[in-house]
Amino acid sequence: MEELHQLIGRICLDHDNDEDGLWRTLTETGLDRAGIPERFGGTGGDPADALAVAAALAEHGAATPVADQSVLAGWLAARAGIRLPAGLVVVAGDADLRSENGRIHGTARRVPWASRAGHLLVPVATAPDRTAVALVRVEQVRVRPGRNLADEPRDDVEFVAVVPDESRTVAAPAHDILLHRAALVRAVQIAGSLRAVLRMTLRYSTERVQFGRRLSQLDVVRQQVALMAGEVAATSAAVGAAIDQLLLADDTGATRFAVAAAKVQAGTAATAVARAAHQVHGAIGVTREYPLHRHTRRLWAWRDESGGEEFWARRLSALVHGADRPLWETLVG
Amino acid sequence: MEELHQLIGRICLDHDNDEDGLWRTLTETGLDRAGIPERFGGTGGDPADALAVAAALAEHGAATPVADQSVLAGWLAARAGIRLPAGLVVVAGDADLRSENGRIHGTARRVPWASRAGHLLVPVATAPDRTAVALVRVEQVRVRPGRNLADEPRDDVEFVAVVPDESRTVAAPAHDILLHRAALVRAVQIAGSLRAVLRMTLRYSTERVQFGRRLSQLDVVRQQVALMAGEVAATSAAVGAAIDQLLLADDTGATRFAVAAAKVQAGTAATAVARAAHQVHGAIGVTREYPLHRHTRRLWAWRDESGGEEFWARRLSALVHGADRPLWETLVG
Amino acid sequence: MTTPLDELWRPVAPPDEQEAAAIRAERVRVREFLAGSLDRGLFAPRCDSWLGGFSPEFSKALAVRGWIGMTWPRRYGGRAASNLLRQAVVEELLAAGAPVAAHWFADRQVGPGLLRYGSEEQRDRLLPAMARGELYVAIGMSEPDSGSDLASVRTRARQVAGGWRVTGTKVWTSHAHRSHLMLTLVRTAAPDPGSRHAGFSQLLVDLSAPGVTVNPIPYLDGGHHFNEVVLDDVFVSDGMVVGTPGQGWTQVTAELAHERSGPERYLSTFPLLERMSAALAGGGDEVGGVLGRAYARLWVLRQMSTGVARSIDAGTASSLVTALVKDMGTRLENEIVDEARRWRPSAPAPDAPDGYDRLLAQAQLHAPGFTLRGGTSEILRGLVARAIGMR
Amino acid sequence: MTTPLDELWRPVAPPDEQEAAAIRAERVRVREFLAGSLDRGLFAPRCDSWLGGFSPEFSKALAVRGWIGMTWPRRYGGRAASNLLRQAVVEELLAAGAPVAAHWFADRQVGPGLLRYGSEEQRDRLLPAMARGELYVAIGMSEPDSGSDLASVRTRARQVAGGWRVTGTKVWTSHAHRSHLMLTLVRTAAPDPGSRHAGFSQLLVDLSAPGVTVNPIPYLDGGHHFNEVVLDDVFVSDGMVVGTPGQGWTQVTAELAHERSGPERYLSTFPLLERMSAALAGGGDEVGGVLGRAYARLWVLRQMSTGVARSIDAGTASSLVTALVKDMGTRLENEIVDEARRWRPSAPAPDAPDGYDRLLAQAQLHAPGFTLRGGTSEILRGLVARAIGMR
Repeated sequence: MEELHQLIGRICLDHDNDEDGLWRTLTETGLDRAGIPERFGGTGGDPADALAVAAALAEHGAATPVADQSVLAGWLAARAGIRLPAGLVVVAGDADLRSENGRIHGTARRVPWASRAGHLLVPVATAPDRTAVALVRVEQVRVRPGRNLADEPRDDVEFVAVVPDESRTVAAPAHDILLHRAALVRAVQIAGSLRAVLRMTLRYSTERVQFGRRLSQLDVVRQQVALMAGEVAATSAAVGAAIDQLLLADDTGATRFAVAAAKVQAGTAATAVARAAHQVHGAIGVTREYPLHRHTRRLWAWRDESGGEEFWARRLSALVHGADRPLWETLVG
Repeated sequence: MEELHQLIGRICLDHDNDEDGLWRTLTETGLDRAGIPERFGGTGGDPADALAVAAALAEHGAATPVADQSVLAGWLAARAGIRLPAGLVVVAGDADLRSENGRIHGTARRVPWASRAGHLLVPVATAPDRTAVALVRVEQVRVRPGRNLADEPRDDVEFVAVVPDESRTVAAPAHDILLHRAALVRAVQIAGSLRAVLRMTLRYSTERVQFGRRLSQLDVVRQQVALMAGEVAATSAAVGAAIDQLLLADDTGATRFAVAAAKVQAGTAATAVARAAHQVHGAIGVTREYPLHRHTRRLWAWRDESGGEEFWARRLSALVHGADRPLWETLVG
Repeated sequence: MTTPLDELWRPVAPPDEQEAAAIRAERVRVREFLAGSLDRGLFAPRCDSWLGGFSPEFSKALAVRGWIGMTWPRRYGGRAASNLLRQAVVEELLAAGAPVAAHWFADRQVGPGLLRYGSEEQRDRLLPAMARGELYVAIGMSEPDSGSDLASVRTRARQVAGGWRVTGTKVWTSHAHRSHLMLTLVRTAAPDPGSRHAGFSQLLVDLSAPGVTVNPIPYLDGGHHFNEVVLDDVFVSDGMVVGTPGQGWTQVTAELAHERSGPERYLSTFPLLERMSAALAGGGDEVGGVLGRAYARLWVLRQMSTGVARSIDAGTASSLVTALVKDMGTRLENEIVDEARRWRPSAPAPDAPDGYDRLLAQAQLHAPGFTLRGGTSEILRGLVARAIGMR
Repeated sequence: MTTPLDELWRPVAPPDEQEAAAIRAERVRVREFLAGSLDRGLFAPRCDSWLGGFSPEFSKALAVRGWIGMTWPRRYGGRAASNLLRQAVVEELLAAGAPVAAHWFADRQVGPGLLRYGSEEQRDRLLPAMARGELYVAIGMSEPDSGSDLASVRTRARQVAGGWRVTGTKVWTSHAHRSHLMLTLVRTAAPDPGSRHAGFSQLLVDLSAPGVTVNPIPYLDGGHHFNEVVLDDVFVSDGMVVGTPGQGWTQVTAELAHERSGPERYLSTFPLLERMSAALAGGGDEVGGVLGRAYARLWVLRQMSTGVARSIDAGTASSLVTALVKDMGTRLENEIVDEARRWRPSAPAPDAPDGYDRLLAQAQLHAPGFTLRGGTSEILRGLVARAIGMR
């Protein structure tokens, strides 16, 4: 993992502020499809590998759709038995989508990176526990570009009687599983980004001198950074535990609990750490030039994506209160 | 006001840890019945006088029923045209109380100081906008003693076919007005107590030496005490504005808004200031001997009495959303 | 026994009925003007409009109605109104998210600064143009390495015939690229190790003068309001020195202290709160409680802030209370952002089709500045601690 | 490149399936025991039961089942269990609000301290009695003027034939009035201005020895668990010195660091959370969100705390992470009190007829201690800042 982290660090450094070049190198190295079995168009490995790539890219502040492809599209394709075509493939899911006589109608809102994709993988519920997974060329749909707070593409995709290139049915309510995976992806990315923010703030505080002392010598700053460290450590621990749980079993109550808790923790930490980091940095931190915003704007965006703290906290509550055992036993798992 | 404050300070000092002596002196000086017109058994003045006495007593950490008598029982008696008998009189109100053929039934819960009272003033709704106010001797009811977090009496009072000594009907839903007055009393007391906690914490921090420095020289402590100062100042301002508003008009929307906002502020401050004060004081602050708990336990109790922050915040929201004008205009009043 | 603490709860008398009625009437005038402007599409309500909403047209329209420089004497184009009345007008404008950035610094601090320290000639020449909403003034205090520590300012002014030559660099200067003058803190004497605060002066630099270069410092979202202003041997005539050379530190400190507790310290996110209030009004008791807490806090801060305005009118203003209002107000501004996110699923984006999401995006992107500008929260609390006697 | 920060997110391998199964089985045993004890009325669940719930009977019942000193070697009455298994047992006991105060300090820190630093004779003699739940040990660290600053401890031990004579006063000593021994930090050499931490030693003082006076320090609600222990020329034999004279500071620091991240740092108010969870379960989505956040935080802290237990077993424990767990855990304990108040009208009182009100009263009255005991939050954050390289 340490080597992977360093490799990705080097790649990101080589392509600083060069999204296209970065994407090219990532596809050439196959890092964009880690964790996807080879027979489905990937480069092999398990979800933990794909998530490690996602975390490292986030930690290096890279703008890339890698995680959305490798962890989400890759998993859905494998689950449905579809081989991913070349180019970028992302999932376009939305409760608004429906299938009529094999044609897809409706609008998927705020689809990550749709405007950059060649193909979309489209899950459409056909029955309460059956999902059709369709592969659609991006030329077949209308994409209205949008963006999140970090200027990453979040595009509305309109389907009008689209006949997919390929469609396979999965015997599961795919939306729900995807939702948990998507939340875990964002939590993992947040964890990576938080680590970068902490490093950056620590470095700044030990270099910046004000009123004749380094910021890192001021007790008030020390307290703030220590609080940040707590949130960062907690998020890393939460995400690590959720991944361990996912590797153990894809879709149990314990996995759902762990993913939900990890996303709540990640969102909570994103808010607190971004605020403290800006407070310690002062004015320099809000400039376009200084790299802090590459992370804090993503933290502000990612905490809301795939369900914010409130959404997942309510799910946790429902898991606890829907279980036939005491709170404590559900918590312990 | 300054002289009143000093007078009460002297009285409290004379009767430190001597509740009975304190009460005797307060009744002898008539301070227990400030703000009640003389013809209703008081010593005259307006509600602001009674509230100033309440604030000063709270600031000096005194355990006394003065405010419950002078501001609440006094106002209700005057409103109903009942002359308060000698001895302690407090209001025993509860939605559970009902009047049948002139006899009172039901239980009033957690009545402040009932077990110390000679008489109870009992408002019972007889119609949506009519309230019977009855004067009842405490021998006529059953009192089950209880206490709040500060060990002040909060007693359940049971009425079984009680025939009051006197009963007068008021053409108003007295409960609601009383509720606002009661909230203002507790907010005023909280404001006084907060001032004492701030003084005490400031003094302690400038005297206590740790790691070779006074606590007041440590930035972390300075930040905490500054935050306390903000909450204390805000609560004093809120309570002052609410009293100004009350003197202007007893029961308008603006008065209700001000009282509700003041109680929300007072409760919020109580929590924050008590926590910070204990944190600055360390272990000495949690001992029975050190006087901090005389205030913090009352703050913890009073914030919940006559409606906590949540209760009054919801009321505020209802006032805003029930008004036929924009939020901003309601806020400005 | 009086202690410094008493300043925290010194009661301020409410305005009398006549003044209260005048304030109500003025509020109504402002509201009518704003409603009309909105109808005619003259502005879109936005968060943080005193920094982000720059509109010379709007400023001139306000000036015509007497809402710029309103506390200044009539002979300088003002209305000799009370600070309390100005406060009411500013509140109305900010609560509506109206674009007031163009004249903001001239109205809030440069004009009052000239009235306190400026020469008669300066007042005569500059204040009327400011009050007409035509003359905009930026503030040049911070420097690349100074941050909150203004005493480390290094921009130097060296005396020459008829004036001064100024060299140095100012940063974080809002709207310098569209302002006419910059009130600039400079060193007019070499640093004195024995007295960190000696040797400073305030000059009004003409931003169109030779030697002035204004470079944008793009904000984190790419927006442009901050600038770096490079002064390369810029000539400033003696007539543009504000106050007494060498007294710059005292002047700046007074300027900062008095401008801390205005409504811009608690209303930057009010347009979001209003939107939230409308969107969530039917959302159940729990959400009602959340909104009610924000209303309560805002109401309290308004009491404190108007109390300061009244005490400025009475000549008894407390820099202790102003620091508290700013600290608490800017915390509330942040809390509103947090609650707005929490209680409604949102996808904030600057160009979101939904107004809630758009206001939330503005508020979040600007939020880091709330607790930094005008003295960081930590510095303010340090001031408070000192003022109440912590040594 | 590795930095001190990496310690913050070093992954800890989860237990293997065999160990996981053993832990699950042990949890079931504890739950069955607790259910039976509750049925028989042996205890009433309470908040902060590790300080407030003193029951020799209950401690002995736990001991019989192997739940005291369980990580200690078998020859001293232990079970040679992993820290992870102990952690699971302690979690179950605290979550149930069971009275574990009597044996608490012996089990948590005195036993492990003796295993690290004690003599073979001490271990042989003392550990089995502790593991039987019969020998209770108080902790004598703080002094009237020392507070968090242990280096200012003034209790002196002077060497005499066969041992030491100890004179001084210890305060905040929980349960000294019903404990047998007190692990006492003393000066065995005069203060050395060059080395603040030199010259300390740890002694086990027999609390029934001549010269020992235990005076209650009533808690703010009148309760009695704190004591002042006055030592007046008390004889302590050489055999009761723990570790090396002069090394007391190192020993105490290690003791504090390792005992910081246990479940008692996040479960003190769990009985209240459980009650709240049951009472508010049907209370709408908003309240569900509030509860869910608390569950999430608790789950996260459990991951961190069990991670520390696993790393202690692996010999790689980080005092950085333990400090963080304590700081975050005790904040959560307080937040639970705040939320419990917020979402249900309450009238908390120690003798309230309603269980929710009663637990809330216990939690609120004990809350001030959460963020003070075992190192204040501010001190912990200072440790964290230093550990991650802030100089």
